[in-house]
Amino acid sequence: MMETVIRKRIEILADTPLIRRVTDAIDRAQISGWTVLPVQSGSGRDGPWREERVTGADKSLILSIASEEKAAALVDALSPILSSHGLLLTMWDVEVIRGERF
Amino acid sequence: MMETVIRKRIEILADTPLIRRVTDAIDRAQISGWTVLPVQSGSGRDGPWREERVTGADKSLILSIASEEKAAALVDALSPILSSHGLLLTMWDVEVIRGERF
Amino acid sequence: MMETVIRKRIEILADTPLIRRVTDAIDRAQISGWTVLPVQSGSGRDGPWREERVTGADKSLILSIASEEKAAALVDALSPILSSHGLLLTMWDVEVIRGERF
Amino acid sequence: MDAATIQTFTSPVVLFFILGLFAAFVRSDLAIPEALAKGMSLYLMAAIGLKGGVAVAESGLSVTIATVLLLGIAASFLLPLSAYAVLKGFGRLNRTNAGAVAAHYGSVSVVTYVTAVQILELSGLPPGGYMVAVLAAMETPAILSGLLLARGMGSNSGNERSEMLREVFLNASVVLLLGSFAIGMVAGPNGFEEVSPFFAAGFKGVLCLFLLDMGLIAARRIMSARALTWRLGAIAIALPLVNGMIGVLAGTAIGLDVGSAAAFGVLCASASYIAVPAAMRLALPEADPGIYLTMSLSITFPFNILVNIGLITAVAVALGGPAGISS
Amino acid sequence: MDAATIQTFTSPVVLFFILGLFAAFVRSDLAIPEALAKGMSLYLMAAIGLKGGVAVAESGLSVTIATVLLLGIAASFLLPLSAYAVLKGFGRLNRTNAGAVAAHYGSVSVVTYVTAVQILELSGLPPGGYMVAVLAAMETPAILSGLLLARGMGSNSGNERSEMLREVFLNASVVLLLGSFAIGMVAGPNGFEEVSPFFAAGFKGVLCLFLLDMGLIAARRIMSARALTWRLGAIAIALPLVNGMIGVLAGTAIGLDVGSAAAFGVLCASASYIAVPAAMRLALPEADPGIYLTMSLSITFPFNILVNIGLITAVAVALGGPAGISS
Amino acid sequence: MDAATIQTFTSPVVLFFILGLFAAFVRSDLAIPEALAKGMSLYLMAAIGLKGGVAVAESGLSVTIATVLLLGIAASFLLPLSAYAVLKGFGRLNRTNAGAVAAHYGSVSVVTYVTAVQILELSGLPPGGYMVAVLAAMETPAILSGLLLARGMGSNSGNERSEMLREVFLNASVVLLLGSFAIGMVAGPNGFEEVSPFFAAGFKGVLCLFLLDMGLIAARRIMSARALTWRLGAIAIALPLVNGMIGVLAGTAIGLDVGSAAAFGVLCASASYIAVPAAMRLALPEADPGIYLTMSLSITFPFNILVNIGLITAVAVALGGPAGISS
Ligand SMILES: Nc1ncnc2c1ncn2[C@@H]1O[C@H](COP(=O)(O)O)[C@@H](O)[C@H]1O
Ligand SMILES: Nc1ncnc2c1ncn2[C@@H]1O[C@H](COP(=O)(O)O)[C@@H](O)[C@H]1O
Ligand SMILES: Nc1ncnc2c1ncn2[C@@H]1O[C@H](COP(=O)(O)O)[C@@H](O)[C@H]1O
Ligand code: NA
Ligand code: NA
Ligand code: NA
Repeated sequence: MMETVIRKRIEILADTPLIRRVTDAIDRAQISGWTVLPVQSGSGRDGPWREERVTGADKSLILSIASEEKAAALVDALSPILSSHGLLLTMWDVEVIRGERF
Repeated sequence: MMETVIRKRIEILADTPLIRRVTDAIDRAQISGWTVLPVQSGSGRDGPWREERVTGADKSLILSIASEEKAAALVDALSPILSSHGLLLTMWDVEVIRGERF
Repeated sequence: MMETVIRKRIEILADTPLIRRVTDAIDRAQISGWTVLPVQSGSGRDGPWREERVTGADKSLILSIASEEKAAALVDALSPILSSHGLLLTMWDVEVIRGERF
Repeated sequence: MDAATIQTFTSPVVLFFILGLFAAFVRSDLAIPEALAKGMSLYLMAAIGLKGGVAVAESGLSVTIATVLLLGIAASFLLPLSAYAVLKGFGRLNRTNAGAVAAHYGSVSVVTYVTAVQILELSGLPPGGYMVAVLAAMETPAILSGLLLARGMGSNSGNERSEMLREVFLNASVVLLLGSFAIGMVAGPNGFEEVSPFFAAGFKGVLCLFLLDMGLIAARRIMSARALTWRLGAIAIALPLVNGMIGVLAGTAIGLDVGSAAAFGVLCASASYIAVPAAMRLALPEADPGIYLTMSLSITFPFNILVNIGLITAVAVALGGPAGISS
Repeated sequence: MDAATIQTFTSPVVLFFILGLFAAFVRSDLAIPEALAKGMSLYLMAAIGLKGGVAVAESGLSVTIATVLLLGIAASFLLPLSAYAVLKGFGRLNRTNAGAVAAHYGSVSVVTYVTAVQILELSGLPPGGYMVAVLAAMETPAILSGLLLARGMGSNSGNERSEMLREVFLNASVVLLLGSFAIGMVAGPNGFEEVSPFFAAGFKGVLCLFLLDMGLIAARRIMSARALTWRLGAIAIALPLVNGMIGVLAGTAIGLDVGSAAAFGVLCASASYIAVPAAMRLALPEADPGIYLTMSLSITFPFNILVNIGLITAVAVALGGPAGISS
Repeated sequence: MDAATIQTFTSPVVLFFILGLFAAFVRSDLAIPEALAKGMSLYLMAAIGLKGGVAVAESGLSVTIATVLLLGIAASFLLPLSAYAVLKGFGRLNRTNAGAVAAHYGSVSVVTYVTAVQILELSGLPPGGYMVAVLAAMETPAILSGLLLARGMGSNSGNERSEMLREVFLNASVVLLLGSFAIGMVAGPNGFEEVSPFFAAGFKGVLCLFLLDMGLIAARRIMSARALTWRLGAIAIALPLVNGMIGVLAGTAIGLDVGSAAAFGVLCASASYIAVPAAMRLALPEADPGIYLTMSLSITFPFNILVNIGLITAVAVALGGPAGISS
């Protein structure tokens, strides 16, 4: 089997208007890239929502693969807006192929 | 780096008409929320399918973050329909920021 | 709680025109199935892109659950195109319910 | 009928369906984004609902309408019984799958109906506007009777059953069809005029693209079908033939005009592939979509569009004769 | 006014909105794919922008236009002040939420405006084409004044503020409205003719489906609202009433014709649910969307569509009298 | 030509393209949902296919048609050769990238063609309906010749190559264009009449919104382009100029009327940004989309829409003279 390296996979759920702010932070943390996935609906403390792009009330999921240090730097960079803007951030270890890039 | 806590990330792939049944179970398990992602196509024992919302034949991915106990309770609550309704449930440990809520 | 087994969760980000090539490899590796999720935008070495299906420039995320051996076989099967076609492959261990199938 | 057949095969509506089938069979990657397909299906339902309501606002309600509504509900409830017998016997399905498939054949396909209306109008036999209400009324009784066949009475908890009923009777297409029908009745011809460039003039073009998509979906599904036997394939052709004849006869018997009798025959002949599959996922998850969707969508639907609508029209004309044409 | 009210409730446009409300209240699963809803909202903005521009190309620019533009900008900037006072006092909101809600009521709703134009045209009182430019001009000043109210001057870093301003002034709807308005002015009636089957003839039908969706969204939101008090509900009805009257009076005072004065009243009465919520997510994330979206979308929007447009029209007619009608 | 230029810049179709470019350059967040954009592109292809087929059904097939078809195939196969030489020499691209870019310039852009038809029709020079078949025929030969240039013969396994060929010749746009063309020929003017409110009347409006989106995409891409040199930028303007002239000359030489010769020039000048990029992802993944998409979509496409269509028309008129106009 090909060689793999261990990296952090970070997933951030954010209001769609905030995506740019999050991806700018990823770029500034010198992480090699990011990928945004659409989200259809959800529910949290404010009750349920559907994907209502018409009202800008929808969310997106931003996913990024980074080394442990860069991931930590990203979390620190985002910390001021994590609570205030209601971001949901999870991360875990993954094996990556072609991992040198990350 | 900000403090993180370990939580379970549960992802359930289900027929779209079944979403409500799954999210009701999540709410009943007193988990703080859930998020639904769209799915485009897939293949399993019944062969391939595409996202054919026209026939209601599509699927969605429901994702929820919960403590280990609540996750276990959810799995138990879903167990009667897991096999009968062909749900695909995976879960793993993740680090969460602002994890007190979950 | 219901019994779970440990399996690999493999996620592959690929150009949409390449999906068939990846899923064919999954089928050949005798993995029981796969699921494709849409992707909205991203950024990598070539700079940012948006979901521009009009130009075929979009990507998709292919997710598959498999046993460790089958996952390794899949990675080997994909290795010739992993770098040349710019696939991003991550994998990690997950607990699966009804895991006998995988 | 000859003329109707020719018109069927030179109408862009049907030709786009054939193009869809063809493109899928040669494995082209042609595909309609599903948000758009969903939108077109909502548009088609809103448009026929509106037009039906306007027509009834003009013609007024009559005793015939009540009769054909009742007949439709009865057909939707009863046609699954014979289907179930055939599916279990000749088709060798188990109880669950037989009940699930039977429900599809009692219910109706909106697009089959809409295509039939196009063809009937081209032949100078437009069905009555109230047939849209019949269409809506026929969508759901079959679901109940299919579930009864598959599971008998009382297998569900009362709570689950009441939730199920609500979902069935308030499913999107029933609400949209009946809602637009009511709007058409309230707004009347004057109100409709404002929106007719969108809902009337654009209708056939949208139907073309929608049928292109249906052709793609139907052909792709059958190409990847695994669970289909020749017995089931034969049933998927026999049922629309027989149900269509029953419908035309019954419709003519209660005194419908030729176009409406033919439309009623098409409703009986058609098999659902939207409301019923969704309900089956919820209520009969053990049933195999590889069977019921493939039969209704990939065999019965094309058969109805390409052959059976023409047959049913011919029979309705033969039965209704000149008298029917006058109404 | 009576006639206008009746026309309101027999117009398919309004009836589809009611159907949407109804379908959501009975918990039907009817839903418009959001890509389509987004597309329809872009279409509506492009279409009214174009039509407004063509109208101005025909009528030429006048001093009235400059006056009403300034009046609109002033209204958008100032109406949040009174709203803020009421929201903090009677409504018991904190500063952040009061500022966020106030911004919504100073800004405007494109669809409310468009629906009002339909109803005014049916009543023979079409507003001037330049009102589209007023609509665009009123979208954003309220955002600034709402932010000032919520946070005072200078709480943001200069960098963040300039980014914020860019996003506010170049948000999609402002660019599309003003851009199509400019295209309409350049292309003129001749250029518009080529595209009028799409942008003019289809308009009301698209508006029907869009309002169906808005009805669904508005009703679903209020059914799951948690943070709404009766005080806020009352304010969400009082503000459009009062702001609408202010708008009609001011519009009549500066000499607008009846239709344009009514349209200006509707702009003042309407509350944003697209541009402003998006801006609030960025600039006032602590504010609760459960409050501002529910008020503007689920209470004020339906109230305006179903009741207030009729009222405002009646007042405009009463004020403008025969003189107004002549213009 | 002067008149054509003015018409270009007062046509809403082109103005919406400019609005899209503008909105992206000022970094507005305006965006068309991509499901809708995809849908519009399918609609445009179905509509021009249909109209072309109907036109040929009316005019009949002639020897000219066969000649221009062969000429188109030859051009698509041969134009990449000169492009490749320039791209490798002056452009300093490696073999893979030069071959990939060359394939784009041999193939065609449906939307450039469609926009040219609008402008030609406004100038009273509608091209023949059969040009749609030429458009479809020119899509794919360039892919083969680009691959041969990039990789030489036989570098692929036979299996992979046959799969590749199938994908290229059955790609969505070829199937849809030729399929609708065939439908138009079968249905003829009568069959087309039923669907013409949708496919004919709505056409220019849809093209407006689609070009708005193309403007947004083209401008956003160039703003984030990293790999583009001034040499490549110059080539992306020189190639459509030269290829366009070659096309007009060849078209006039084989006796096409002025409108068709101009249309053929536009086909030669245009560069693909749909079928070819998708094929390159599969067959030449090492080639850099940052180069080929930016050149074809962000430079050549706007240059063709805003400048080159006008130039080519002028040359065709000059060459064809009064004789050409008569046909
Ligand atoms: N570190 C990363 N994390 C998440 N997604 C990435 C990352 N790097 C690249 N991508 C995705 O992979 C695509 C191709 O990347 P690249 O191969 O670097 O051009 C990008 O457009 C992103 O969508
Ligand atoms: N426990 C959870 N698991 C998954 N998604 C969640 C969870 N809690 C919240 N969310 C998502 O985060 C969004 C905002 O949550 P909240 O900040 O609680 O309003 C919700 O609408 C959900 O989409
Ligand atoms: N091994 C797998 N990995 C990822 N997704 C799967 C897998 N097996 C099945 N699926 C998904 O689950 C759906 C239902 O599978 P099945 O229950 O086998 O028919 C499929 O259509 C796939 O979308
Ligand atoms: Na039936
Ligand atoms: Na306002
Ligand atoms: Na070319």
